[in-house]
Amino acid sequence: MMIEIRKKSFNAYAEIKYYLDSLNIAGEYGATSNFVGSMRNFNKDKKVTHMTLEYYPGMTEKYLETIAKESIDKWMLLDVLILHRIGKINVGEDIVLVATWSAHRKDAFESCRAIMEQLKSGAPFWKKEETSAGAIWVEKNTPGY
Amino acid sequence: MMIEIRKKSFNAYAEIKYYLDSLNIAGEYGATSNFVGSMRNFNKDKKVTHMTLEYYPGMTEKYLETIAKESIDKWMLLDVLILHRIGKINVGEDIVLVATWSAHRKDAFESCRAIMEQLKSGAPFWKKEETSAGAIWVEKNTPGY
Amino acid sequence: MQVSVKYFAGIRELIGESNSTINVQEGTSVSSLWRSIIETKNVKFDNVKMAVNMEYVKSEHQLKAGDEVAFFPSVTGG
Amino acid sequence: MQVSVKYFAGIRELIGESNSTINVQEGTSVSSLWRSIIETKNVKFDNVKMAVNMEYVKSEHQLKAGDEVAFFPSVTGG
Repeated sequence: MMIEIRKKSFNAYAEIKYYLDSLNIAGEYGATSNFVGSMRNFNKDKKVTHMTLEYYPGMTEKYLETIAKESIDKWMLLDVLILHRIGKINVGEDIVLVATWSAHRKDAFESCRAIMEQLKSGAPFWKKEETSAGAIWVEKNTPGY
Repeated sequence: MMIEIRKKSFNAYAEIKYYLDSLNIAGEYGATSNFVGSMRNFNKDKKVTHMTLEYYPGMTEKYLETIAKESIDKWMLLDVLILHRIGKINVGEDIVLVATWSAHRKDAFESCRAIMEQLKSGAPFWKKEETSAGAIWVEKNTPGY
Repeated sequence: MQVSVKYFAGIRELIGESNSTINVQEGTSVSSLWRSIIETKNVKFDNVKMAVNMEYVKSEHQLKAGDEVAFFPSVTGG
Repeated sequence: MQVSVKYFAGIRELIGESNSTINVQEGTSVSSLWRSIIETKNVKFDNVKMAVNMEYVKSEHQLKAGDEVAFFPSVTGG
């Protein structure tokens, strides 16, 4: 299990590959589900140029660790990776990556999605977008189920 | 949209990255959902060493194209990638990769899962496993919802 | 009239060939073609899947001259 | 007794500082601390989230000496 808050930009696929290679679980997992959240150039019809992501050092990591551990127990996962950007983020860059490894696809799919929903609804991160209408704090994440 | 049946082994993450780089949609998508199916070293308690995947040239591609196109319409996807191995596959190798790109996570998650379920239930592929109990055709895929 | 027939996976092994050209009567259904094949070969297979011209069809689907007919077991990809 | 208080995002900007140490009475609830803060600063913020020692708490949660209290808006990560 790895939880990381990253200040520098990352490529989601290089990160998953690198982490998976370190695990040595080939042959044990049959299903991997990944979600990658990336920065769009618009939000509710406003043009966005970049944004700044703030977090709560200590609580954010703790919160993510809790949801990862609970998912491992609930879905019998072999492993979980959560990686989240902070700081200045440009359009097109990856913001979040969640990967879950399991024997079966149902567990992989469901756990990956549940982790994302919990992250969106509770993990202490805040986005301030630089838009054509000035800098504004994003108000609320919408539930994705 | 890309549908490919591949005889040689592939690394799922290198493939997604390579395909995504060719798309030029950075800033348009906010959500990517990927599923990777990989070969396990056991199936129903039998040890598996490798397997052979047979397909129906022509019909398999046609079937996958249809489910990909229907998904693009249904979930308003920006793009879809489906890559599937055939031939001899060793333990730990990737068998299938599905990637969907969308503005929002609900669409990405749901479409990726739906494509996998349709692929599992209808795409003309057949697995023959080499197990400790001899070579046997896998009988049936179990629904994963 | 003639149709071309393909067999896959366990059914290919059961029939002992991967394809053949078969003479059928006008209006023959895909399932009656299957019954005549397994009677001729004296074999048995439960839960066969049928496709005509690369589309799944129901057992009562009527064949036309030149059709490509396929018989195969439940699929197990992914 | 003393508690340390942290503010994040829009609330940090509203309050004008990111953290402070505040004296509160024994048994003060986290929401009454918040009310006294916004009254002192003469500001208003709907739907504040509250955490004590890095765990979400309900508004009636009672503070203890040395607690780390955090006030922040709805989260918007991912």
